[in-house]
Amino acid sequence: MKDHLHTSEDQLNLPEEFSRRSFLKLAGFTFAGGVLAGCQQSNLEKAIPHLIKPEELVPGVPLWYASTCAGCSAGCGVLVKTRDGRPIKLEGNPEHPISRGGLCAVGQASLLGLYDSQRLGAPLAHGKESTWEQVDAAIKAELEGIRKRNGAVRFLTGTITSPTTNELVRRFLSTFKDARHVVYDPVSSSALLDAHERTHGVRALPQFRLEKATTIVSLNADFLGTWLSPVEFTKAYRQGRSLQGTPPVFSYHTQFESRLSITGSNADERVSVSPVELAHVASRLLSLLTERAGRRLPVAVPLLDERLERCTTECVERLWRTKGKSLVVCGVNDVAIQVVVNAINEVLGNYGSTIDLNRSSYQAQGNDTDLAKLLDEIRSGNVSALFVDGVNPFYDLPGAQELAAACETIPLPVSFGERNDETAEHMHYVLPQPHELERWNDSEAIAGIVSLTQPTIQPLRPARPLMETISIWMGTKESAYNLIRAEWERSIFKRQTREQSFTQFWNKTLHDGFAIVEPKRQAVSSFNPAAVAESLRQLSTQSLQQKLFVELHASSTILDGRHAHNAWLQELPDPVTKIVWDNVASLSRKRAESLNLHEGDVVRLNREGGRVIELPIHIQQGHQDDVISVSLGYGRKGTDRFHHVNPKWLQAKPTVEKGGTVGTNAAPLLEWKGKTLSYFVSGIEVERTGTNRQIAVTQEYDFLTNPNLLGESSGEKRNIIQQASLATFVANPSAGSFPKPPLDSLWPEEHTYPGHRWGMVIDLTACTGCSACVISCQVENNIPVVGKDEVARNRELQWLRIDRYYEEEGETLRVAHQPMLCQHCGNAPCETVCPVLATVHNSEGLNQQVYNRCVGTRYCANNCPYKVRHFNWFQYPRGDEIARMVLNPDVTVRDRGVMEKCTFCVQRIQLAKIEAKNEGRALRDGDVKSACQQSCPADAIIFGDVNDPNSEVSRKMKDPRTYRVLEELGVRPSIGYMTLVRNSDGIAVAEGGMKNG
Amino acid sequence: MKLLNNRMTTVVLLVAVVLTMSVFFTSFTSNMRLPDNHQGFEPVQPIAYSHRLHAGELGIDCLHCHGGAEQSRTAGIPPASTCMNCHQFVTASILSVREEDKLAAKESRPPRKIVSPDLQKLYRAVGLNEMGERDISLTAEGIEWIRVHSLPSFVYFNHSAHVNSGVACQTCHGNVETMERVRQVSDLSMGWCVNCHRDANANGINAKPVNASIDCDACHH
Amino acid sequence: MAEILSTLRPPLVLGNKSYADITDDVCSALERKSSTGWWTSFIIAVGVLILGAISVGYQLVTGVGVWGLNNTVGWAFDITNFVFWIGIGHAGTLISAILFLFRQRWRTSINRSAEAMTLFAVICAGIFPIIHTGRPWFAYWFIPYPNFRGPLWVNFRSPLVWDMFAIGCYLTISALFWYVGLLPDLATIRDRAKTMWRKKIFGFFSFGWDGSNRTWQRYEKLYLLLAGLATPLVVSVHTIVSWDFATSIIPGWHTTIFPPYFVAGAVFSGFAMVLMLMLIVRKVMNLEDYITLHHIENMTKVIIATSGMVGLAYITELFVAYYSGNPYERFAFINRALGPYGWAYWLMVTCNVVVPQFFWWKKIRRHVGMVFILSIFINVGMWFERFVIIMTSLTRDFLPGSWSGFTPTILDITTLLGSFGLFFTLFLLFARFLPMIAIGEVKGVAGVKRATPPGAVEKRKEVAHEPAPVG
Amino acid sequence: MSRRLLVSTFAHEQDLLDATNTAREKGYTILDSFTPFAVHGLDKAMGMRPTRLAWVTFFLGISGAIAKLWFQIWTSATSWPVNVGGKPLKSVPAFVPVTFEVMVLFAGVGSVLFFLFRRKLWPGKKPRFVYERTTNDRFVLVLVEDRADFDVSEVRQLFAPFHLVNLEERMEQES
Repeated sequence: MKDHLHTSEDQLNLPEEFSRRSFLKLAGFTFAGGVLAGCQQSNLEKAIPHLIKPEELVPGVPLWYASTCAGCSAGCGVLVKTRDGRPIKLEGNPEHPISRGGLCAVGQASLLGLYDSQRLGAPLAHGKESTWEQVDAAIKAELEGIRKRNGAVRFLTGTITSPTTNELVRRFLSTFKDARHVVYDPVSSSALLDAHERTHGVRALPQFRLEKATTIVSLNADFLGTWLSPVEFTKAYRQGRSLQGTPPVFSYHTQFESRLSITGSNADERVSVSPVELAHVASRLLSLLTERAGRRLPVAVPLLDERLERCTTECVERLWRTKGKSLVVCGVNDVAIQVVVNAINEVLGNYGSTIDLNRSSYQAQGNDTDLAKLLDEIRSGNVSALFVDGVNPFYDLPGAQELAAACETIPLPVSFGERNDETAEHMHYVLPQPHELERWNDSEAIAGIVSLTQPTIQPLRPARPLMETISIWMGTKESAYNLIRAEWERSIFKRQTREQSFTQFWNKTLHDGFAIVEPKRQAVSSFNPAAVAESLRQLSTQSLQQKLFVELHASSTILDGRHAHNAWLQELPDPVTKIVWDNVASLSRKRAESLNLHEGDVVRLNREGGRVIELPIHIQQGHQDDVISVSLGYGRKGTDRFHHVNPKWLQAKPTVEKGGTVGTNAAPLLEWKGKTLSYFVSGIEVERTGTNRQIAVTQEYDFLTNPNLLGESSGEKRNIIQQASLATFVANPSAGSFPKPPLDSLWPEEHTYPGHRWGMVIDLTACTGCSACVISCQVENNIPVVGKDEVARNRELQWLRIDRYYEEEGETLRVAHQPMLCQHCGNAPCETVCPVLATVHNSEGLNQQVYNRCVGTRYCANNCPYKVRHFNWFQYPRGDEIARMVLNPDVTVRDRGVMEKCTFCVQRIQLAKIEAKNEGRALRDGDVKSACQQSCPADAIIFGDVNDPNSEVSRKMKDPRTYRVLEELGVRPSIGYMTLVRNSDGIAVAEGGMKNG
Repeated sequence: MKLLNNRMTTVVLLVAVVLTMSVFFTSFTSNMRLPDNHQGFEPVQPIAYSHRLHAGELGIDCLHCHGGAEQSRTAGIPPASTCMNCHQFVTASILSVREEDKLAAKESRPPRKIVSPDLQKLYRAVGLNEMGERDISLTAEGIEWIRVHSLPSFVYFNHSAHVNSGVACQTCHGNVETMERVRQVSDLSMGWCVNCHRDANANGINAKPVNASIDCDACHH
Repeated sequence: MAEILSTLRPPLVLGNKSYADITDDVCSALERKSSTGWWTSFIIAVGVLILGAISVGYQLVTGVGVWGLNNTVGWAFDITNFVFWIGIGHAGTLISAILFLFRQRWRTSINRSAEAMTLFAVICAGIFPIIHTGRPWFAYWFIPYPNFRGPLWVNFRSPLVWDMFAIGCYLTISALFWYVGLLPDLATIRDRAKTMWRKKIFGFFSFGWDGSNRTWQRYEKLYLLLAGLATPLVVSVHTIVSWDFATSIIPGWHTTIFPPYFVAGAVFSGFAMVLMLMLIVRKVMNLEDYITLHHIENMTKVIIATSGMVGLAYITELFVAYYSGNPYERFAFINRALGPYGWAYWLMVTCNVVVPQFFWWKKIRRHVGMVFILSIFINVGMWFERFVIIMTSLTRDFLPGSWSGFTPTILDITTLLGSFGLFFTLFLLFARFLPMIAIGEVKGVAGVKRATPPGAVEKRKEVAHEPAPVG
Repeated sequence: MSRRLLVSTFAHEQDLLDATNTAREKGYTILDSFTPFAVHGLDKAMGMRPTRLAWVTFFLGISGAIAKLWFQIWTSATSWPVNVGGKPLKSVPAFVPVTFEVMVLFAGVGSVLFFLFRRKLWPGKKPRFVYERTTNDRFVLVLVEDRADFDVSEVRQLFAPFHLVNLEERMEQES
């Protein structure tokens, strides 16, 4: 495998885009300079071929490698597209059982991390660059000493899904008397595991099978956003909500939550509750269900207020009706609630059907109890060696300062990581880790689903994976490749029977990227009701009287902060708030008014113990009044690297001040509730600072209804999103359709599309707004990052945006996500007005944008009813040479002053057509997948040839749900949208639409 | 007479103006070149590789070295290893070898190995010594060929599409097999591409009907 | 000529001048040293021009992003200025051409400077379509010239191409019209020139004009023809400019009323600008006898009329929007009046509809100061009219998700100022070096009495400086 | 051959008009008259034919329009037909504005050039007739002394009532 990756260094350090970037302007000026250009070539292009040409590698032809995504610990399968020896795109592996072809925004964007020139280039010893030999020698010596005096060795990591690494760590630690492997997740699900330890006697994270559930009740679990394994869940969620078949199998999803999450925005019924209410709702659900089951609870559960009582009883009805096919999940890191939730699922008999404890998940293994214990040990100073890998405790744990101080006493603190982060800077030794695309690795994210990670590029940094380091310290100098092979031969190979020889098994796995084997057996004991009683007692003690909470949650783009150095994700609008480059304190309008705060006012959140953070506030629809929610992951050290991510000019504001950070770290507010980390923090006082900070959002008006005279959104409603309730849909498949206006043309139909005609259908019922498509498009099409200031000026460049609309009807808030991209109109208004024929129609119905012909009058953008055209207002910086290696060589890098927009990934169309031609066959449906379609975890986007009657897209085009946005304008868009159907009976969403003249 | 003269002068003036304009225009269309029109570009390469010899006399197929042209966007410059396939044996022109043999025969000694100066460069490039023998101390350094045919970065020309639909290499590159040093024959202007496509659509390639797109995004994306 | 002499109408030229006086009055202005007044205003104008030039230069180097534009609002100050200046230009052509066709003799004393104003306004306007592009160095692609790209032509369906032709043609024709009118006067200056270089320069530019009646005959015809061509041209130009918006699809732009509405507005603003200039000129160049209150009054009357048309257009727009039943159109106008840019809308209405009503009072019509101030208001109003049209329609069109706002940057403002700098610089230079008043035409309408001195005496006086018979 | 000319100067257009009329009645050959501005009726008085400039303008305009309309149709429908916004290749209505502009341009520029050409005026040309005040306040009538019995005094008598300012004889320049 390795020698496939042999690539001449020159090619890596000399991206052709480099010259490409400077081209347009240069040409421009010489053109302007006149016609008297000489004969000889101005700057000679030196081309250097491979010296020894590996058979597979043809320059200019992409190679694909199956691998595993390391964006988070969910372990999705990816296909890595490499061109001329460098990865340029990650796409979901359709065969992979976890992600099934989907890949979230984080996964897509993790590619950029590879080309981060700020990754460590050499091991650090006491803050100074050193060599591996010296570092190894020093550490080994230290370890010897520790081994002799039986010092305590602690290995602190995040969730590690790699069986090999885990095994190696175990072996390594076993060579010490007092050694422990402590695992924690910065955004912890520990309570969920602990709860199962109490109720089922095994500390495991079950695998939730949303596809099997017809009733889903989520208590603050953002499973479509960031919770555990979003892609897997989204796929399953979609599967359980299909409109095919009569009657359609379409789950009913109730979301009890305190802030508006992506999951909540997709729920059929959304109940906003305060944390305390949440606890009580849980117990109430349990008590009502046990009553239904004809049993009684040992503890009396208090009644809820009228609103919640109604919701819960309805909820219980549904759950009971569908027991065995229902699922209750809870995202609160509180053992008591989790135990109660387990009890609920037990009563409903969901264990074994929608909850799988035998094929349990390893996607989150954090154990807060262990962590707490370790922290005590550190404070009391009896840890002699601390190894930190994959986590950043001095950043993502509360009270980082005193922790750091305590660490001074540790004789041997070592950290493994990509950069010199908050933790690393307190360590004696920092050992750089390679990027996942540079290394060998393996993963078992769900018991029995093992996948491999293989290097797809020659390492850009001389880093060394953890497993190799350990093996060196243990005296066996094995390469990661051998270690993994060995481990697989030892343990994993035996857990399957299909393949006879290990080599076959290995090669097949390597090719497919994954293999399915027997899960490790674990002793799951039957449900233990004893735990429930005292959990209920605990919950009932919580007083229902109102008080202010701060909810801390993972950022939906940079998660717990591990991706804070990723410009793509920093500029990816949050699917709900649409905020970029910042974290905010979100609160309800009511609360904001009571505090007399306005959008962007900076507040100080004081927590006793002098833990203070300052944040601008953001007024958020559907937010619970007693909760202020703050996203974790921001305020990472070194993010002032983005100071100049936006273009420099007279009135430009830097994205982040020099020495500052992007956003603010909210971790100091976290609090220990006993032995678990709590993400609901009470006892916070809010203080106005009087200052105001601009928040950069990509959507400024959030409603489908016109603003009325006072600017409130109570005006006429616009026909943009067709909506229907499941009930009305079942009655009439074209329910909620807008009036179809007569579309007569003054012109004769002169232009026919005899060959292909490309079209797209976007299913609004499927789309969750997760924004994976946005990043996928950005990577595929070389879309630059423009920085906070430019976004604030509404100059973001992402070709695909997701419009998020709110509809408020009294209590209930309805949210609709609508991906909006170039509609490739048949009668494109942009084309008629372009003076220089820079945007015209092609013979396959594409609306072409020819960058090199564009003069930049912006007339086309003005005349675009969808406003999906984006202009290069400046020469947007594209980072250093290394960062530029990520550019897709098949797509022109646009220069300043030209218009750009979605091209339906025309480069893919062209290549697919050429391939077909070369193989002498016709193009098949599915040969061309647009980047957005490929990555969509919800399969909401279908792209293809509308002229081909058998293509999926042409079938969808005929679907009664399909409509076109702004059809009445007669521009004949090539993109069809499918009615957004919600499993909410008889909601008159379709009515009240406007009649179009 | 005065009046007459005036008319004369005006006429003369007009004629002069018309002439100069037409001259300018013709010159503009004929030999004035736009920037990036490198027609006739013929750089000196680091190794004086002769296409005339290899492709012409020896009749080696273009695709033998530029195999990429069949499968890829780029035809590709062959790696030095491709050269070495033959040149690990062939170290000099047959004539000079014969010379050496004669000389050796005269001096009654075994003939020495002759290595032509350009092949010495090749050997150095792949990390052998001048005589083409292994030498651990040397490292491969590659050959910095100078690119002759280059298109603007916003143009995507795909070799495989053209080669596979029967376009002869010579159509664009001229009779390379007759060139000692490769020269850019066509002007590679957009008009040149488009008009060839139009022609192909009208008359097909070698009488075989083809669909040569003249959509912008066939080349610009 | 009788009707001019009749006492029913006030004389067009006051202080019963002789032909020589007229010549002297107009030409002496050019032969005197420039007044300090002229110098100060010139220095200010050039200063502002330089400011503008710097900001445009900076913009060309850095990118259009230095303006406050964004992805939703692709045009703002740039095109506003463009339309504004084109509009200004129109009054000049109207005065010189249309009034000529209608035999409005009072035009003669203002048409020269009005035409000059047209020329300079069109120059100011013409700059913006070029610099507003992202890559101005490719602006020449607007021109359909033979090329090596296939050949690749331009899109004759694009209003921007129409614009280019319209402005080009308009500039050329106005320039010709202006220069043809200038010919006899240049000859006059040449003939009375004292200094060597004056003789040479004006000799060169007067094309050897000698006042032969055979020339005059064709000249008159030519002038009439040019007037006849310029009249539909001026209407077509602003019609086409209005089509930039009217042929688009955006609510508030896509409306058939625009051509007449824009033309009326253009004349309206143009006259206001002419008034401003004339009021300054007649003071600075003391031409009160030629540009009389009578002229000023006439122009204010035109302003009342055009203001009425503009006002009517505003009301019609609102009604049509309501009556169309098209929700987007309807909202566009609600938003125009009550949305975030409502203030601009009401400013516009006040300046363009309310303010001109003052001209119903003769006192105000004949009060130089008042007229000056009111015409400034009108110009402000007309600039905002274009701003409102562009801004309100672009910021909030079809999909609420794409709505946005616009805040000008420093460079937006300096560029706008710069265009004024350019305009006044050019006009001041014109006032300094060329006759502000069409001497020939004014003589034609001055109504000079037939002189009756005893021929002999007259003759003897003449002989004194009679040139020696040639030949 | 060179002719003798009689140059008579007046101070008011009315005098010139009357003088010219009488001169024509008396059958004198009028070469030309020179005035500071266009004196109405003078053409008739001198018995000149009306100019045909209008026709030139007309034909130039028409030809410009036709040429441009053809060019637009040719470029967008023949030379390189492109599908622009689904509009037909020959979207004639859209071609009207430019056609009109070019028509005006041709007509305008054409007639000016034609005028200059016919009257033999060009930059830097020396004026044919030099009498410094004809561009200021003098009105000049030039008669040709082509008759054998041409008598200057007779003409002076004739013009006396018209406030004759000056009378002098000149030779027409040779060249």
